[in-house]
Amino acid sequence: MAQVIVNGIVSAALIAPPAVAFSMLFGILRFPNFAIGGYITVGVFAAYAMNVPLALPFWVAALGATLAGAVIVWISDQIIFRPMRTSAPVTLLVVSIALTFVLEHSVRLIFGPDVKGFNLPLERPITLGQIHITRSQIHLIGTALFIIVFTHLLLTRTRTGRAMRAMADNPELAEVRGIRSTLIRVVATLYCGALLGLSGVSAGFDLAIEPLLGWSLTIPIIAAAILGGIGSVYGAMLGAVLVGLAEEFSTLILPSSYKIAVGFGIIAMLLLLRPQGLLGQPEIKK
Amino acid sequence: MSNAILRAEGVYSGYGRGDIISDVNISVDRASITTIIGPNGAGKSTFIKTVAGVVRRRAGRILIDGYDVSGMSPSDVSRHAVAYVPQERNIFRSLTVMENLEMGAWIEPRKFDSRVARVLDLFPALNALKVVRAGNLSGGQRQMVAFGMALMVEPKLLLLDEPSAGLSPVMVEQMFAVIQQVRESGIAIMMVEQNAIQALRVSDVGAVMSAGRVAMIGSASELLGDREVAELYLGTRT
Amino acid sequence: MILAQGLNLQWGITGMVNFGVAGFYAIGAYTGGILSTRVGLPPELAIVLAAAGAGVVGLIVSLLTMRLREDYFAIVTLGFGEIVRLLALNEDWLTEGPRGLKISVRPFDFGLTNASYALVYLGAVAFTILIIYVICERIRSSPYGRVLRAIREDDVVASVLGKNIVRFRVQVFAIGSIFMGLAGALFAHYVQNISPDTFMPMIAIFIWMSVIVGGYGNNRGLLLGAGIVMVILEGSRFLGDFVSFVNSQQLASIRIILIGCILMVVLRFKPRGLIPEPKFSSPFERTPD
Amino acid sequence: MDFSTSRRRILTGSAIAALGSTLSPRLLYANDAISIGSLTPNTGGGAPYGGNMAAAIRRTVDQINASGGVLNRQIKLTQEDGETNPETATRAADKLINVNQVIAILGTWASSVTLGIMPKCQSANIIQMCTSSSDDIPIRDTKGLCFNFQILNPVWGRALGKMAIDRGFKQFKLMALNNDFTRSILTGFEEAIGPGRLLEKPFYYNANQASYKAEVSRLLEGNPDAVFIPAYVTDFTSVYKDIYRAGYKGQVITVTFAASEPFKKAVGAAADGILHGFPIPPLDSPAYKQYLQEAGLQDNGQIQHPYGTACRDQISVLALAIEKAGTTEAEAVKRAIYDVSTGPGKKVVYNVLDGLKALRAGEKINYSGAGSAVEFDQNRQLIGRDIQLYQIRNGRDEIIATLKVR
Repeated sequence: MAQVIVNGIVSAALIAPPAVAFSMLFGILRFPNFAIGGYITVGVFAAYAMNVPLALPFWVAALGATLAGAVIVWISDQIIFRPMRTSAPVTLLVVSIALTFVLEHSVRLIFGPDVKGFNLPLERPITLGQIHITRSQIHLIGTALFIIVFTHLLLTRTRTGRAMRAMADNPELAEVRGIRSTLIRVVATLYCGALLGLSGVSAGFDLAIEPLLGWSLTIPIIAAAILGGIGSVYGAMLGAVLVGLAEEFSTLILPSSYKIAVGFGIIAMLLLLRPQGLLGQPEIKK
Repeated sequence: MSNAILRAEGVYSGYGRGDIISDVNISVDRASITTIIGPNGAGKSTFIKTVAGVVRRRAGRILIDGYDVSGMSPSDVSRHAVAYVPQERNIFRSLTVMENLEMGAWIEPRKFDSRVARVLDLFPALNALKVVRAGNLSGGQRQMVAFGMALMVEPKLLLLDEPSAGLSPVMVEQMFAVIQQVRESGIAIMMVEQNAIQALRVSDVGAVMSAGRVAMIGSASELLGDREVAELYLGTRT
Repeated sequence: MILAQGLNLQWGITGMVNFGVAGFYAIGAYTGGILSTRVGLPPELAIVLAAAGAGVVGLIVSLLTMRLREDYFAIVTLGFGEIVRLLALNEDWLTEGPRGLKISVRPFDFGLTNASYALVYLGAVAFTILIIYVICERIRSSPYGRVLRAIREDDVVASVLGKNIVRFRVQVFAIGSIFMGLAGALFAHYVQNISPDTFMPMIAIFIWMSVIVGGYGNNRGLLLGAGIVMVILEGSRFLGDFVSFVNSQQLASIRIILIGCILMVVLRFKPRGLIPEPKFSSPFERTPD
Repeated sequence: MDFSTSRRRILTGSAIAALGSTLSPRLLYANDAISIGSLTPNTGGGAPYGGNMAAAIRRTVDQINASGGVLNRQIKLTQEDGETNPETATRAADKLINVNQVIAILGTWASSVTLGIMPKCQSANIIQMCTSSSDDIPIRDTKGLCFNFQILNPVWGRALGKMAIDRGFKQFKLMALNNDFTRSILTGFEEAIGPGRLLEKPFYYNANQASYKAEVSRLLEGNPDAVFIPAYVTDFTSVYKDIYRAGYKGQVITVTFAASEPFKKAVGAAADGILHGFPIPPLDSPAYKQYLQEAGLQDNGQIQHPYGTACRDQISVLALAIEKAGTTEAEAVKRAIYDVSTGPGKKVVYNVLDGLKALRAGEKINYSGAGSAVEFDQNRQLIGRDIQLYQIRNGRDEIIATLKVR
């Protein structure tokens, strides 16, 4: 039982940072960007390319993935989403799914479909009573916590961060007060891209590196973000923990082949019962 | 230059098909209060939004302090010392009161400290609420935040869309008192108001809009005294 | 194609975004297949019942989700489609799980040879499409249809008009679901072998492409859109016949990249589709109110 | 999409065919050439194999054409991607049959695809050659047109189960990827070990999950001696990482394609100790050595291109059978397939060119392939393949035992 909780938390560490990024992107770009899966895939393969074929140290590769993520999110926003910003959110949603196809299959075209791994040995766990956890899983959790706290500080302690929140909260008013949306957009896409690139590294580390990796993470990530309430950093973290635990615990009740449905189930229930999420603010009714 | 802070010349604008306002000509003097009244759908709010740059102007010119701002984005218009307070969604609900005020001084962050002191002077109630999320405030407190944030711009022209909407009668009194105080400090105000009589009482100039055009413009006292206006728009009988 | 019509009715006309197309399609296919093969009903009857079944499920889903914002609605319906697929995959006793349900009976079978059977089937399907096309056009141009489009344009306007939005939406969603179920049942009896893999969310994307490319709220544009999408999907297969310097695996990736790019370009530059719906201002432009 | 399946075939298909014939001179002599199609899993679950399957077919066709073709006619090969998805595959098969007018479709891999296109092939009298192992294949193939170059799953699973018991494991837990293929291997394994050795009912998991930890925890509960996990390489990689990280010290058993080279590269030294088994190509057969050469591979003692080799055999046997039959008519080719591949007392050939030469010289031949000896039973299934059990040691597969299936 204790092990199930640990597993849930490790899964949560994997999906929390991208959930934060999804949530922020949703706030600033104002549509659910399904391309997060594609961005994560780009991140993990950037890291792989540097770590294995180029034989660079793992931390350099992780840094490179972070950069690659930032650049790809920024570029795709510049050439695709920004020119379309007046379109309906649903149109953008469809476009983001198309973009996922393009990104994942471009990666596949370059690297081939085989599974890959980083140049890091697999570890045996540290055993504490009934619980097994590996050193690197602890690092994974640590990194996720660091990212959450860092993002929170960024959003509350810096001027640009506060402006990002203002824009996510009320874009028209932000514009009226002189906040230039273009600039905030650039900062937000770069930062979220960096988070997604880094998430790719964690995912490639925990799972198997292959082009469809990002797609398999998309639903839990979105579930966590919606669960936590769009725009809330700690909400996304809490959402990730709950989604992680729900998926792990579900296998005690349901056949494990239904696990994928759990994420969707959470999203549906929540949207129906409490659309603003657990820590989100309710929307103003006109 | 003239004494006008705002001059609108032959302005047309609207959403989608068709114009909502057409050929609007209004000029607002420095440190004056202008109130626009008129029936629902007359285009009052649209006109204010057009001045703020929120709604795109289709024809005509809008001059702020002699500069042509027509066609500029809202964030560029705001750089000409114009502060617009929408009727709804006029605060950042998830930000604290202080953060809201900070957004008001976004363009000139270095003047934040001096301005914030003046705004808190004007709305002493906000002192105790500095770190409270604006979304958790009462209606009257929110209106103070919205107003305060606009003043943080240190505007030459303040555009108010229904500032008294949803406030209790006591609060409405206070709001108009504050508006007069603001005018004393040299800021011109143009507002749209349903509370026409009260608004006109504090105003210098009144304009009546109807069907997208300015039907009548004159001194506020003139409008208050006009029988036709009173019957049609003020809901009073003389 | 029928799917696209159903979707067009739902989205194009009322602005509801259903990403669960694959789910309704699967319900239709499995219901039809199970009724005709397992229960032994005449296949024609099974197809009708399958359509009705999908309609009922559509009714329930829409009643539950009607109040959601459109992008949330899209996510929920996407989830619905996945859950249907998982049910088909895991409930072996009903659907034979991953090995797929084989359908031994054929509708409209009068002891014909294979080639002419295909033609008869094609004829039957074409006839169905014609009927559905007529129904859709009717709905679109009826006062009812105008209300639906008013709903799409603006929730507030419609409610001011005093129409019962929720009821209309639910009805339309159910009708659309019926069409999707019908499509599924017809498909199942045509290929005679259905498995859960057939109903990946990918389908929704292709159907979406048809609707979007053709121009939404527009039944004629839809025919064109479906045609174009099919040409792209199938035509890109022929690429390999002409381009020999890439292996077939790379080609497969290139195909999907191409499809994604085309979709993005169309949405970017022709957001209202190739044949825009006549006499309506673009609802894609958000009024800055 | 339903309608499109049929209508597209007629409308789009013919439109593009018309377009194609004006653009491509190759289609102009289509009447003269023998048209053959391949439908390999270039994307989707079979993606790790599809590439070299398609390439093997292409290479062999090129060899045949370079040496003058079959029946003095060139072979026109059209290659499609089945995407390991029956729906796409059905549409692609439609195109192959109606537009390219193929006489045979080779290279289907997933059972769902082979079975999915079967109704179409049956009604058009098209020969199918596959490496699929669902026991439904011979049952649904009522016209006797589908030749299977893989042994059936339960046979394979039983063999592995038997080998596991031989190695002395007492308690097992079983988990499979939720897919017809891996599930029926699991069923065979379960039969072989019997209920007494099973700690818990076997269960299934889905691919493309964000985490497999819950499944792994459940699998390892009770600390069984050995766990058996038939899976594909992508999900097995994720699953195995979690097994290792959960500190499991028992024996992990799987199927060889899950523990393939990419897997070993991805998990590194941690892969040591895994047992895996597979129906193997005859490693010492000349045909297998020739295949390695053709594909430009080094003989490293490991199994390479398990399905690519079978695809070489498919196209070779088909070409030989056409030559033997003297026609492309399905009934005659079907009989000739037995003639050139099965039965004793004939000249054994290891590649298609030698075979064609021998046939033209009037000899009786028996093709022995790179993937198997290619001997069919009356259900068009392979009579047998060797199954080999390996253990990964120092990142390499070492042979532990070999079992002849018969």
